Amino acid sequence: MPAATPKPTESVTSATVRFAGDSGDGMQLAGTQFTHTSAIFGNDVSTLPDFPAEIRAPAGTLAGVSGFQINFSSRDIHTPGDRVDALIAMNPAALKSNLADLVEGGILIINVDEFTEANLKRAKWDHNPLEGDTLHAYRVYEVPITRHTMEAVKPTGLGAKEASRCKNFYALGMVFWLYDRPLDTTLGWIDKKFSRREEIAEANTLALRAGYSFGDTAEMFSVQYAVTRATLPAGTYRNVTGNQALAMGLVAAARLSDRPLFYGSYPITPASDILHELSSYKHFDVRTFQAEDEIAAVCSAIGAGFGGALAATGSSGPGIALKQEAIGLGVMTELPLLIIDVQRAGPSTGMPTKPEQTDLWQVLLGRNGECPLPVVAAQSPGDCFRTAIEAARVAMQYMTPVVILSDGFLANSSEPWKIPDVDGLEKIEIRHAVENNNPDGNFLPYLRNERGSRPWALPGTPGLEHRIGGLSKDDRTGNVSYDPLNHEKMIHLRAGKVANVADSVGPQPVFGEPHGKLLVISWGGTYGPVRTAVADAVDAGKSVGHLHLRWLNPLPSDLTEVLDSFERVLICEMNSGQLQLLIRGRYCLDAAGLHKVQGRPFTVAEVAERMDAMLEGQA
Amino acid sequence: MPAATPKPTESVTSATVRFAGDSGDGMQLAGTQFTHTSAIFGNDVSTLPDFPAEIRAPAGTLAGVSGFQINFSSRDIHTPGDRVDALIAMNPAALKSNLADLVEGGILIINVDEFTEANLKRAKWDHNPLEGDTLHAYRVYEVPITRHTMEAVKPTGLGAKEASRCKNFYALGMVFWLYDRPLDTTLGWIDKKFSRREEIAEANTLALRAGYSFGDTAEMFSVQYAVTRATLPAGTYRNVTGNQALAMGLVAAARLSDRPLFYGSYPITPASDILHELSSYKHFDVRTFQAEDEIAAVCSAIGAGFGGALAATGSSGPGIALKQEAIGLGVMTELPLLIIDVQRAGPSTGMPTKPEQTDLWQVLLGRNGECPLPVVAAQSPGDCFRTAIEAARVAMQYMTPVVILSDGFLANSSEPWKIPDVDGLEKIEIRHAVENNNPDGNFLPYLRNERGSRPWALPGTPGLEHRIGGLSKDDRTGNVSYDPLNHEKMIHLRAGKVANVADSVGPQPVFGEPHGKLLVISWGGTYGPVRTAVADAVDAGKSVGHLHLRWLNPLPSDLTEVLDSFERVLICEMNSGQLQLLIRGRYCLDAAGLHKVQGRPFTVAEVAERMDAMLEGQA
Amino acid sequence: MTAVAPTAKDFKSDQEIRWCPGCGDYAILKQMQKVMADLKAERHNTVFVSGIGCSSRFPYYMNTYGFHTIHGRGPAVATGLKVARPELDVWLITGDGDGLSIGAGHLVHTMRRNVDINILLFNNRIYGLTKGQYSPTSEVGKKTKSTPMGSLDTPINPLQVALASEAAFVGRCIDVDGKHQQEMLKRAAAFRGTAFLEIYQDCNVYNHMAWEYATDRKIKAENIVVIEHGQPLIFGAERNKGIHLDGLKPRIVELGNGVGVDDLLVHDETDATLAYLLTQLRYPDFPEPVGVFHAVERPCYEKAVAEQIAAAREKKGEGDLKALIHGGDTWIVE
Amino acid sequence: MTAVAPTAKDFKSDQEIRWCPGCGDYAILKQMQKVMADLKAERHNTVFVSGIGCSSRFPYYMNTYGFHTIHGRGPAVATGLKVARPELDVWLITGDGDGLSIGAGHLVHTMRRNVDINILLFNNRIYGLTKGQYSPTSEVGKKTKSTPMGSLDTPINPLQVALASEAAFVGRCIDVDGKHQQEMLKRAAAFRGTAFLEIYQDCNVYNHMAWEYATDRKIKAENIVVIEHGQPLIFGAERNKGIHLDGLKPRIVELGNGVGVDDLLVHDETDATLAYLLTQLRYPDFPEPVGVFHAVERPCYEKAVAEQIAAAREKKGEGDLKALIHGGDTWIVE
Ligand SMILES: Cc1ncc(C[n+]2csc(CCOP(=O)(O)OP(=O)(O)O)c2C)c(N)n1
Ligand SMILES: Cc1ncc(C[n+]2csc(CCOP(=O)(O)OP(=O)(O)O)c2C)c(N)n1
Ligand code: SF4
Ligand code: SF4
Ligand SMILES: [Mg+2]
Ligand SMILES: [Mg+2]
Repeated sequence: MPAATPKPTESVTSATVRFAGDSGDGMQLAGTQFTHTSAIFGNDVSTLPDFPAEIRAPAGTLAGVSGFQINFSSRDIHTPGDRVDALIAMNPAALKSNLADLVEGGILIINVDEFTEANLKRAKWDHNPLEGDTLHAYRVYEVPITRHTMEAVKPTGLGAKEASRCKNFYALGMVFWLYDRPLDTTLGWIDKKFSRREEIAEANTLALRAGYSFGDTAEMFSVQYAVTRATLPAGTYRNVTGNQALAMGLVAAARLSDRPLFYGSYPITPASDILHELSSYKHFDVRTFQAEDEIAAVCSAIGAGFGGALAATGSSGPGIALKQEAIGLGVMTELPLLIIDVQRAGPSTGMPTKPEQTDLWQVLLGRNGECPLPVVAAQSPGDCFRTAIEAARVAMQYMTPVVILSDGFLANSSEPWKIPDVDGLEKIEIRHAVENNNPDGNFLPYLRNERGSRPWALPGTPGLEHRIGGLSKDDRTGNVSYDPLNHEKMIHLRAGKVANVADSVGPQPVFGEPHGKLLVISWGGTYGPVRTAVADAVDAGKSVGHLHLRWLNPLPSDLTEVLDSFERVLICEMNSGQLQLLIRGRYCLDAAGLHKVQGRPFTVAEVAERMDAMLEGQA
Repeated sequence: MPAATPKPTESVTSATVRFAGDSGDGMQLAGTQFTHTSAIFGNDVSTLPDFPAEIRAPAGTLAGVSGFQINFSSRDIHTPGDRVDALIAMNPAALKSNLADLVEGGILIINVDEFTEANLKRAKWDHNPLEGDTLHAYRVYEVPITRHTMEAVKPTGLGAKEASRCKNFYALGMVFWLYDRPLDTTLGWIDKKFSRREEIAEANTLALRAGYSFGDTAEMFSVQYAVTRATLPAGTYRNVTGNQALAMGLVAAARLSDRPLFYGSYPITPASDILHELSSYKHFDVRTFQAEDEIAAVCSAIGAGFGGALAATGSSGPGIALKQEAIGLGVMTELPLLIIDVQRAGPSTGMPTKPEQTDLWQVLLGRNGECPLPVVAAQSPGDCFRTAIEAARVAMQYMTPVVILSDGFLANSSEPWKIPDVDGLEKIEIRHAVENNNPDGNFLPYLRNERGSRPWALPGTPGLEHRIGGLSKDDRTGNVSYDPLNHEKMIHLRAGKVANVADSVGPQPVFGEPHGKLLVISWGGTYGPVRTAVADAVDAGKSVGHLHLRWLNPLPSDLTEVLDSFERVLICEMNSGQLQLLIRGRYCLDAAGLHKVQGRPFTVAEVAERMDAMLEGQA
Repeated sequence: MTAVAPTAKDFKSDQEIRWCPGCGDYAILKQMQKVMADLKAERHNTVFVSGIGCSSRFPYYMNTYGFHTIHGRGPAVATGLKVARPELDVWLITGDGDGLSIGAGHLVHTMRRNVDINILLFNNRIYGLTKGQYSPTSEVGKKTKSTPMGSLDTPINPLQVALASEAAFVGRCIDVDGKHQQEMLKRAAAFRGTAFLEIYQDCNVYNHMAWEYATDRKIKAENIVVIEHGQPLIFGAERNKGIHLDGLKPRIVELGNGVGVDDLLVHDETDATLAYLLTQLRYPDFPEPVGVFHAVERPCYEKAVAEQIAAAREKKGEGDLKALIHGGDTWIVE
Repeated sequence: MTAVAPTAKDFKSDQEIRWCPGCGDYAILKQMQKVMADLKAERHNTVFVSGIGCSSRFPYYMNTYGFHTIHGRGPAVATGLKVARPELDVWLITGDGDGLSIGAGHLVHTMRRNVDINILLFNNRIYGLTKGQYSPTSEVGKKTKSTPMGSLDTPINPLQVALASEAAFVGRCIDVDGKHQQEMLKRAAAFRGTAFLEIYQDCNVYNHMAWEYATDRKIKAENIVVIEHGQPLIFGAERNKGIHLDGLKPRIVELGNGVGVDDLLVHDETDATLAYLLTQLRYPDFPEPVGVFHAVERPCYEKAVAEQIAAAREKKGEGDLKALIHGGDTWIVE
């Protein structure tokens, strides 16, 4: 190897890197390590994992490509990046399915060893892209990653198969060098992870260092990039995915309310991980129940809620559809219940691994009868934690099912999360009924308090025996009633109670300009790209504000004033305009919509472009 | 008995009569007979049966009261009448639960024989209403109906129990006399019905004639009422309930399209009768399938549709909620399917026997993913017939699931229906694919025609073998696809296809003023009271139009112009404003709403009052 | 609460009963209230859960806690409740439609899990509440509103389904046979694990006399055989008939003429194959067994859940929220 | 259509197969394509219906008509299709989760109706597609993503469920035993009525070797007994062991030393109790039977539907639309 020559370092505020290879190539691991290192280094980070729908698609095929994208920055960031600055393509299929996202002039590191005839065919290339001008727009680095890795790990004596498995660490090493990152976090991780298999630890270490050295010494790379530390709020941070944060949020809510957590669920992508996470928290008195189907899952939670647990159920679109009848029972019986919908692309089975926001109508309006319930949407992976707590508070204090919306993107991508101070979290005060509330006779299970909420009287409490069910019930006594006016009254009482939740939610602050030309509204996972685009616009002096709605029902009580403060309104959603219809209908306001229903998040550019068009009066 | 003295006859344009008694008292039968006679006599008629939720509630209780209301007129009518002109109360419970609907000064015929201590207690009267001034506002006729009946039927030698069963015919006879109706229709019916039990026929005949004579001869009634013939369009008429008409409409659609009818359903009030009706039409090659649940019901229909049948499934709110996931499969696979929702009061189990219009959101918006489908609502019992045919035509010609909305009121109430000319019904042209549509390779199951519809290629057709399913599919080939842009494109193609249905539906005519101060919009079963109220207003020279929307999706293409032609818009619905939200949202129009969620239809007066308030600018 | 022993009346709620006069449900309700009193059940610790159907109105009439849920889903609600609150005494009331049609899947899974609840399936071989369609237990050829030419589906045998679902306790009794029913309810109440009890119930309106052969005093002795653990299967008004086993084939034999009690099949509640065989004895070919077909104790689901939680706490210590959210790699920004 | 006899290749669709390398599903697919060719099946008259799961991708790979429906609902879709089109040859592919968890109710009811379809349940004792949660057939104590401390529910035996559902044909075979599997597929194909076949299938990724005892060449002869109608139950590498029945209790015996073939249990496909007993032979206590457990012909649902229609036409004449809508009392307005 030639001696290392010092290379020039170019400073950039942020960069987006994507590792792409076969599902067997360990790309998720490489990406996660890069994320950790960058986060610990002090950047703000946002990631986007992208794995195949199939468990193990045949090696080398397009269906089998697995990718992991990291956006890291010295500024506040909210998205994993629109386009990729550096792409690592471990085989022809990875190149084929990822190339379109690489910026012009971007860095393209290719593992040439895998560009065999057979692999090119598997990836459906009709020619070898390394020849000809397919890649002329990029800065291409052809590296024999497989061969280098094998050589590097030779000293460990590992077999060919295991040796070649280390090539993700080689690639990672190269990229560490390229972005001038320290190796120690990953080295530490390797030692810990493989403490029982030293030769593997050794091999991965060797590969990592070899990749790094290659960057350092080879003639190939002419420049190194530096992304300096971001100025993030002080605190302890960790990376967290949405599903992890949601699971921890549920545990926290159970603690804060001093209730056991019951989670009834049936596996479904991309919600299953919540069940998996929670099932390992048994020492928190978490009772997970893998039901026989989604209907049993929600019904078990309703039963647990009746019994006094903090009861939750989670699923994705098709499973939520199945739960709707039972959710109606929860609304009629006014029991606390959390329903988590990790949205995925539909309709029907759709694209199970891809995110969308197309379940808003379903959760708000998709039940028989007049059946309103509060709905809150998490805005980022870490935000899932506080969303779960907030939703639990509302469910128990207002005695109502509450829907928590997440999506496949929030669920699986991670961001550095400032760990909250546990002692600072507000308790959820729950007072179960223990005494008869009716001096004149039997306990009144539907006597309401100032919130409009009925008492949560638990079986096991002497003297409060009562019966509930899905038939229309008499005000106060809860007995079955077919009285027309009582029926209507109860519909209004339940709706009023849900509307009252707005008191707990409070007004929603506008980011950027408090009034002006354009208000951009987002909800759920569209927060990131919209916030970024609006921040850029505000920086550029444009008259734009951003309103992010966490609660979709009830809407903030000050929304009319906010809407009135802007000339125009744009609502960005990963659907065909579901919130848009509701806002237009409710406020009689000609709000425009930016829609994308492709099973992938907005890019910042897409939002910015539409904003600019509206500001310029062209749309 | 004293000799009959001729009584004066008062002419009225219309009258509303209600028979009310215990479920065992045969009130539905009395009501039906009165309806038939009035219809055959030549009145326009509208009815409202009202039976208890329980199969057989304990005799004499409020829960056991069964009622049947008939509005008959010498004019065009559309509702069973807001208030009752004459009430027949067969026992204290019937009096208690029906009295509020009797107009002041109305006729109140009471079977005094049943006003025993025990019965008064069962009906929760705290005093005997026959004493004191409870009934002072009405023209009360206390008749010992039970005793008279027993006496009248004595010649037949029937036992006490069977004899007293005839008292509904005695009551009917009285009311026939009161409204000057002929007895022959009912007499003929009795003869036919009880041809095998002569003594029963005889007894009922005696009771009927005795009741009639009592009216004629007793001193009690001082006046007889005459409601002359209406001028109805010429034709052959019959009475028909909504469920009957829907069942016949499905059979007709199957005939018109030359397809076998498959109906997969699970019993539920108030939709079960459609299953019952259809199961007796086997000689029409109707294949009914009572499934193990609603999910199996809709899935069996999807399978049958895939096989080439005209496939339908029917239920009510809770069952429709359960079907939503599978309906999404129907949308994704683009198969023809009819989904009938006979709406009932919700949420949850609610009030199963009572009507509402609270499932509009659910059927339009209540599925995971972007999942649009056409929705049509029947406006009257007889209209269910044509609605079924229209929906079937759209489903098969556009290859899409279609929802037919009815409600518990339309389903069970009847109206005279002008029987259409079978030979004049337009055929539903279906052309199944029989040849490969792709010169370059395999059959393309998702190649669309000018309607945007894909071919209906049936298993069994050589050379067209293909696979469908719920995963996102490639345009044209239908193969599984995870391509983001293809996914979005398919969403737009499916939505576009549904929008195209507007071409088949055509513009919607406005009744009354074509433009002016107030447009009243109705849908489904609210047609009757709204049309009546608007007709009255127009007669009174008010500037009002009525737009009745049969198709809720797509909305008529000329709706914008219609809405623009009026200063204000009022939308009347038996829910909290479901269509109102959609119209407001879609057209950005500040439409007002009149809402009633009591499990019972609007009265004409309720609509009129609100209209007047709006016309006077007070609302 | 009350020091005085409860009476059946204490278990009557204030709600008006809304079953048809003559409905078999009344008899069952009465026995249940009696049994509750006999067992000195605590009203506040007792919960009746049900689905939808005439039978499922049962909870409204018991002065305990109650939950009238939605069609077919009672088992799931009861499971959640029991897992959340193992100390409660949970009863599930269901019908042949509720439990075996729309709810069949839930019933199967509840039984295999062996959640400690008592399931009473009121079998009237008809859909009562929806006014008379055939049910999963209706005989082939049944003419109902939805099957005017007769139903086509072979009926399900609820007890076979229970056995195939690995139910730990499987029994059968009859609405009008109060004494035997009380015994069965008490056995079910005492059993730890899912106790599944089929109750023949007369729907007076839509399927009257469906169980006539088993309830009519004049003939029932010939058509019913009461099974008891360790006892031979003897039946008949004269108690002169019995069931003998030829290999795997049951046969009716008359006692006497060289045939003795020793030749008869002896019931063994622990033998699942025998239980299965007994479920196949059906009228009119055989007398139908009533009693406990099968009873074997095995771990209860909700207990095992609690044990795992205890074990996890043992091993990891009581969960520490701070530690949990600080898990994984963390770093500090200053 | 084609005059030439079809080959297995004719039944391969053009879709890329997306199962993990080494998945047992490949073997089943191959046998099916072979069997289709052997039976000279007509591609256009054959339909594969499935639910959701790895196994349920099967229809995409068969060059016939196919319908990949939604989770658990395949039986209902197949039923509707078969009732609408009795002349089609309908196969249903399902998994242990698809068919026995979310779809258990549908499976039960389809079997009791005896719709003439063939149901293949690929049992890998795990949820494959959702990446490894325990399934209704997973053994107690199974550690999976959702049960890190082990599962608690007693597994369901698919064949017991089938028998309790009155299934007319119940069989079992193994993914890697191609010859026997072909036989079973052919028996199922020939059977008129619902043919239920459980296939032991290896999930190479999440539950590899779950069936090792039944597939490992070195030991499988000891752990599997092939059952055939009229034949004694003999097994073992040396074929020196058999199953003997002590009353209702099966026992393993060694042949020789006075124990002969005549002492062994002889299989009888028509005896439901025997079939039930055989389903209870489970590893490691017994060798597990493979073959046809039970087969009795009874009327098929879709045929009976057609017969009722024919009878109605016979009686009432071909339906007359005009007469229908003119039914009831009519009157004329002029
Ligand atoms: C989702 C849903 N589907 C259908 C119904 C209508 N329904 C109520 S009870 C019932 C069947 C009742 O039969 P069974 O369980 O045998 O009870 P029974 O009335 O005979 O006691 C049906 C179909 C419903 N309430 N909910
Ligand atoms: C309504 C619904 N719930 C859940 C899922 C997620 N899901 C897909 S397949 C599956 C289980 C698959 O297990 P199995 O049937 O055993 O098939 P295998 O993958 O093992 O072949 C689940 C839970 C879904 N697709 N739809
Ligand atoms: S319909 Fe039948 S089951 Fe229902 S209450 Fe009446 S008699 Fe009882
Ligand atoms: S996950 Fe298991 S069952 Fe699914 S394809 Fe892979 S090996 Fe086969
Ligand atoms: Mg029943
Ligand atoms: Mg499986």
